[in-house]
Amino acid sequence: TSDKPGPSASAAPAGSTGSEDKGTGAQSKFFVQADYDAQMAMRRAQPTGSPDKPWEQSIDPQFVDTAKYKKAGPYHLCFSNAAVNNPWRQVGWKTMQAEVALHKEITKFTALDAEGKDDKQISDIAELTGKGCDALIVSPNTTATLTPAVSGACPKVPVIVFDRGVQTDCPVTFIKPIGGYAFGAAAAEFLIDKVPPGGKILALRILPGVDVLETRWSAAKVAFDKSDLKVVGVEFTDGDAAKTKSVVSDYIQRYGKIDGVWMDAGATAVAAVEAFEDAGQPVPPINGEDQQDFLKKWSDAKLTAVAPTYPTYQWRTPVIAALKILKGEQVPKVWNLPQPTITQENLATYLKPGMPPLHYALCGCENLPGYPQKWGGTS
Amino acid sequence: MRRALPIFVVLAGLLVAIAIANPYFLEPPAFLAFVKRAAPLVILAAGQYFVIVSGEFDLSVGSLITAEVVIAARLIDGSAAATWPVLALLIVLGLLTGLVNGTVTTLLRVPSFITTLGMLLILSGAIFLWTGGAPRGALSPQFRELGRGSLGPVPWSVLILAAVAAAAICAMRAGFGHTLIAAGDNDRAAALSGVRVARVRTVAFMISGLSAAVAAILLGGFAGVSAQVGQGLEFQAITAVVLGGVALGGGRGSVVAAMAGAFTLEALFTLLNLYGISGAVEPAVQGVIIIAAVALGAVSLPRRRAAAAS
Amino acid sequence: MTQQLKLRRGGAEGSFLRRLSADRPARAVYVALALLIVLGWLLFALDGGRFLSQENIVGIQQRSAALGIVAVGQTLVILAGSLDLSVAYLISLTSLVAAEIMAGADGGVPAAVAAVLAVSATVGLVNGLIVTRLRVHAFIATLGVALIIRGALDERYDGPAGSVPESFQHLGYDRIGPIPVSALLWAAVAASAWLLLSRTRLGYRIYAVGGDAEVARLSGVRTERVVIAAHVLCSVCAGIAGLLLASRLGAGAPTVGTDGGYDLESIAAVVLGGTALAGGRGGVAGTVGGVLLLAVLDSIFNQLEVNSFAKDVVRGVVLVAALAIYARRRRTT
Amino acid sequence: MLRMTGIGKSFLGVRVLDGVDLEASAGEVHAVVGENGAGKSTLMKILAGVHTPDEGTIEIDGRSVAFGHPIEAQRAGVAIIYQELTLLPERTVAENVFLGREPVRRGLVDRAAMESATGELLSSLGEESFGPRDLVRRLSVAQQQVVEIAKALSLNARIVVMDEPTAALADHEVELLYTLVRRLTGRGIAVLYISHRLPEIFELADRITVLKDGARVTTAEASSLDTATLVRLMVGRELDSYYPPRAAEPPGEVMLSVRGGGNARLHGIDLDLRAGEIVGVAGLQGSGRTELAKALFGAEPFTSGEMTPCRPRSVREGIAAGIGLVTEDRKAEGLLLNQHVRDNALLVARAAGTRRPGIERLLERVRLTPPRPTQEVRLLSGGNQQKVVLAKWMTVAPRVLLFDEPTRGVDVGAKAVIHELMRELARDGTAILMISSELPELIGMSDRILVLRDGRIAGELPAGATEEAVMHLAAAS
Ligand SMILES: Nc1ncnc2c1ncn2[C@@H]1O[C@H](COP(=O)(O)OP(=O)(O)OP(=O)(O)O)[C@@H](O)[C@H]1O
Ligand SMILES: Nc1ncnc2c1ncn2[C@@H]1O[C@H](COP(=O)(O)OP(=O)(O)OP(=O)(O)O)[C@@H](O)[C@H]1O
Ligand SMILES: [Mg+2]
Ligand SMILES: [Mg+2]
Repeated sequence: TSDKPGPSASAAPAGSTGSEDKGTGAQSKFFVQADYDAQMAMRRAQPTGSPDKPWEQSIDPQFVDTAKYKKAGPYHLCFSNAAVNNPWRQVGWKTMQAEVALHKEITKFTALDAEGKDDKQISDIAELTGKGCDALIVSPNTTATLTPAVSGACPKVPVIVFDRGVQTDCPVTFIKPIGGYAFGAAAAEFLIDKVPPGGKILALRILPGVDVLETRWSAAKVAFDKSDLKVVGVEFTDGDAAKTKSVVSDYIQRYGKIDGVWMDAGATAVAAVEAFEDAGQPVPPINGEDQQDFLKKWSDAKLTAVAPTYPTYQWRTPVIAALKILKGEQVPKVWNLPQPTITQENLATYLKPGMPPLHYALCGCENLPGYPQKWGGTS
Repeated sequence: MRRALPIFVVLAGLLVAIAIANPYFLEPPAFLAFVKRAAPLVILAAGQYFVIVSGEFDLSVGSLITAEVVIAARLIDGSAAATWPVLALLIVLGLLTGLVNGTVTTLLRVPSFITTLGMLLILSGAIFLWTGGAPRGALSPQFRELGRGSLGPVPWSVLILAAVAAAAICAMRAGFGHTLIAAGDNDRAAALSGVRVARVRTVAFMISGLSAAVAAILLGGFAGVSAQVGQGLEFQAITAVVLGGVALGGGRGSVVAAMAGAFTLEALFTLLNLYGISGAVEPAVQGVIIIAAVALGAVSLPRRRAAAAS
Repeated sequence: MTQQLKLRRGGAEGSFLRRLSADRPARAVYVALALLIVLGWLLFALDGGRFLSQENIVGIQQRSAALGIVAVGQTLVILAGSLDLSVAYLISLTSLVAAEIMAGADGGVPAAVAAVLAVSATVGLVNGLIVTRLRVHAFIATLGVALIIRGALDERYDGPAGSVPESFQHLGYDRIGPIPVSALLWAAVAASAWLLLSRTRLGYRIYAVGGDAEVARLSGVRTERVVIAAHVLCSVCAGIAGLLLASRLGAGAPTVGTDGGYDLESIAAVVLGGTALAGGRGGVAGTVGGVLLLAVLDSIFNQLEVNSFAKDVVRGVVLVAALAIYARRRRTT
Repeated sequence: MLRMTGIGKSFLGVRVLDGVDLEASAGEVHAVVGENGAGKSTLMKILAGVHTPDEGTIEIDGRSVAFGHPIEAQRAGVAIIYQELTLLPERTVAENVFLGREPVRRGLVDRAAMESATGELLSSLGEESFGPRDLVRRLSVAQQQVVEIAKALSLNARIVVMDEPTAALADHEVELLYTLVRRLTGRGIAVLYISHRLPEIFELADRITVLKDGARVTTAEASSLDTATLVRLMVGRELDSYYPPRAAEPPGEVMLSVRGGGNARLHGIDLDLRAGEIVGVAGLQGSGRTELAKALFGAEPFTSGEMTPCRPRSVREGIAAGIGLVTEDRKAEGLLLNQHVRDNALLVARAAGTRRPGIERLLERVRLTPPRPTQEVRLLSGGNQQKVVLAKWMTVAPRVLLFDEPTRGVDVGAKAVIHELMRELARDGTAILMISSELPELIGMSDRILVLRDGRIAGELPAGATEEAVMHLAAAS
């Protein structure tokens, strides 16, 4: 006997673009021109569906038939979660649980947390496929390494993958926002627009080698290479606020003035802003993410800022998709969710006093039962 | 003191190297900024020194720091009025954690490596169980002042560091310090000479917890709430203490040297950054230097002993 | 002298039985394991599941195999009075070495296995040399080596790399009846280590050096060689775990070791099994029990869908409580 | 058979051995004597491959050898019983005996062969109280010494070194050892024998080499020397009388008294200690002498009975009640080896939180040589270490001071100093209890002697009692 999944297609990411020296370094191994082009196109495309429910919208959907999965309720949904080890996943996980609670036909919801361990998630998926689930939702910890496990589950149960993908198209649907290129490009374009030519940009990244983050930077690199800005530094911060602050202070000290800050994730944006404040300098144009602490800082300190997002409302979609599949309704093969950008104009709508500082504004959870207490907020 | 000499030579060398790369470094503002940045680790190393010299380990300080910052944020929730009571609570919590570590280690005879590893798991689990996985609330500006602000040109953290250093040196000069080292050198002999070994060790753990609380206040103040403020700090603190020539296993080394070890580590990070060695190579360089420094310390130890004996 | 010393004498019971019962903490961990299984069975029954179902048993074995292999290696170094904090990064490194050399081709498997063994043995040798020749405390030495490996990983790899041929994935996924191949691999590693410790000179000397290095040296044991050998064996175990993980992941991953927390968890499993952290006392049987205990605990947590924070709290409490009980037993006997 | 010539060795720049020659021929017992720190053990450790000499040569059977590791010396036929016990408490007797040389069959250790060989060795030593499978942890110190001897014998060596093998043995066990040594020499084995107990030397040795300050003073036929000459050679001066005179005045008030004291190992202990008096305690190994001292001190308290001024339940209570204990095992229980003399001497005062006396005067008073407070204690000789332990207690001026084997492993010169100090303390009004396995010392120093047997006081003897009387009480069944 073997629990081994079937063969998996592994696509090596490739591609690079030449660049004259803009200080941005070599292009990432993860850069794929076709994906980049597709995401750039999607940013301009109009999503289908009701704008009130962005988590049900999709861009350029190619529907697949799901009649073969149709069965009568009640349903037992299963979920293999990569981890709940950061605020983004926390907000998302709570949102997903609230979504599940909305549907009476889901009588059982089994979720296993892999705690960020690939090997545990492989075992978890194997365990869940043996538990009689009607549909399996997977949020993979890493793309390549979870592929065999997902391929193994596909023949036994309809699989819905979201957030990170897997290198097989056996899941019924793959749900994601537009993607990392769109995030990185939005922030870079904002800086190119706001920072005067020749301005010095500091790029802050969390870690090398994480696909979703690599794509963000590679899109920004493409944009900066075409601009007349100078990227004076690309630094890794480990997502640590203290380190971020130190790095930014060092750059202010070394270059006297920094004209713009690009970030691949917003968690440490406030620390970067504070570094300028502590140095007694005006805060230059900067990007963050949709976390409350940054939005509040933005509004309080009247920053020139922008916040591209990687919306947490995508955690609602897999549950909705699972029910659609089990009811035999069509779902997009790749479910591209809209990925809004918070700008000065719409900042007020996303600023939610009473929510915790690390809460993500685009949780799509405001109308879910239990809001805001379940998300740690006060009304 | 003589034993601690090498670390000061290394530290001076690193500072000179930094100054060569960045001439402004030795000017007061830049140097104070460096000391300010180093302050939390130095304080933590001072606390860890007490535990190590008494013959134990404290692996729980990193997650204690995270827990303290997260607790502070949730309890203060941006309110100025809550700041001082919460600060007091954080101190009490640090002491209490140390008390539990110390009691379990000394009375239940669990090796401190395991006691504090368990405490690490318990603290990091419990704190997020309480807040539902991510920090909530916010630190007040008053709280942040200690880590961010300054008194005239001198940052508060530098002043606090100076006070902590003075207190640590006094504690080691006092009878307590001597009995602590006695317990670390030979706990049976110390006990048979009337030293309350369990008590002084427990106090050492409490000092370590206290230092973690102070470091948490400074780190939270410096950079704000985050779920990973304390990550890896326990290993950095132990590394710093060992760099300072303090023997793991207890009984040997000075607190000043331990703090110098922390400064050295911080200077090393700064230097690596300055020379553009960051990202991938950084940990490797760090690893080589730590092994080399400790190995050299071990090799040159006999010569120093001979010098002391002649 | 005979009349005044009323010693409790061992008598002439079979030596095997005597040795098993001399290894008291190991027995304690199996008692705890049995109790936990009963508890798990009850909880599952209340929940409408079956604890001793095939899936669950397979799951427990799959979950514990990699940690189990590392922990067996860790037992050897801890018994020798040392410690290895570099195993987690080494696992990542070897998983990558394996997957990259295999590059999806069946032909690459022998070369990859050889390379992994060579790389891990080298790392073990370096650890051992730093600990013995440079006299750096194992805690610092292996932490430093871990940082160096981490640097190499960060420098070279941005994410999962290489790929493992299908034939090699049998190791990670196949099973013979209810027993996964990976569990058999673990059993083989544990059995070899047990044989090594209880029946070979090296094993005897590992206990001797861990018990008192000076005494061992004065008795004519080349202590440095023993410590180095223990480190090499421990690293080789980590390498084997890296191979196993590569076969499960289908690729090598630069974070698989650290994400799994194999450094501290393996130490936790070893001490849970009753091996003294100071060295010289304990054994592989206890470690196997310790790993199984953690795995069963995990399986129960999974069934109850306890969140990972609560798990950490329980693990921490179990660890400290177990060691407190061992310490008590040692004092009263 | 063995010839060591011009052996020199320095530790950390301190010259410990300086051009020492030593030889031994087959069937001879060659004793090496000298004060603490004279370099006896170091010389033997060089022979055993523990240390490498800085200069000099070693020849065995005319072939020059150089040992880099103890195993090489073993292979060349040198066996050594170290001064310190070198056993693993968590392993069995057999495993200890064959440590480093386990017999193998088809690659695996042959337990059966190992155990039967150990069993034979033990019975050849007349040892029946324990077997090859017992854990060493469960053996008494004397039994462990037997294991050490078995270990050395198992090597089938041609040169056997015994570094103070009798320090932990009781008298009748010492007799057994003598027989054994004679049996070895009978087989043509050369025995190098080190002891501070001079009667033993004269009993056994054919030749005697005297070391002083790392250099050889002389080598002579044992029959050509007498005790006084030997002591003069060792110390470099005449030691007129072994023991300082007893106090002239009768003992003063009762400083400590016990009625019916008992615990797990002790039963119905009645005793009074008076100011100015030295009370000796005799008994066989395991008779409970150490337990008695620890019970009086509060380290392993009495659980029943009455004691004045108070019955201490902990060490601190004992110290608070004015009781001090000079422990049997200096290194494990008495000293902080890595700390300075000063920190050791002041430890009790610091722990008790009392005022600290001037350290220099104190070190002079205990005649520490040189009286330097900043020396690390582990670098001191055994005698000097013991003086530091004494200084430690003198800082708090205890009413009662308990001495457990105060001169074990201490050379004659330092012994005399310690004896004088004990007398001085008694004269100043301290009550002293002294445990010693050396009966001449006990008889020479004590104002009266209590004899322990099986945890009970078997009887009391006045000053000047004979050794026979003491032994009779101690061993009577
Ligand atoms: N490993 C060592 N490192 C440093 N000094 C040492 C070492 N071993 C011995 N010494 C010193 O060498 C000198 C000789 O010591 P050794 O043990 O040979 O004396 P000994 O004659 O055996 O004395 P004792 O009668 O007390 O056993 C002493 O001053 C001792 O402190
Ligand atoms: N019946 C016994 N079984 C096991 N161990 C024993 C027994 N009797 C004594 N011992 C051990 O032997 C050692 C010597 O015992 P104890 O200290 O009471 O003797 P003592 O009279 O003080 O002799 P000494 O001071 O010469 O060692 C102790 O470690 C004790 O635990
Ligand atoms: Mg000696
Ligand atoms: Mg005794």
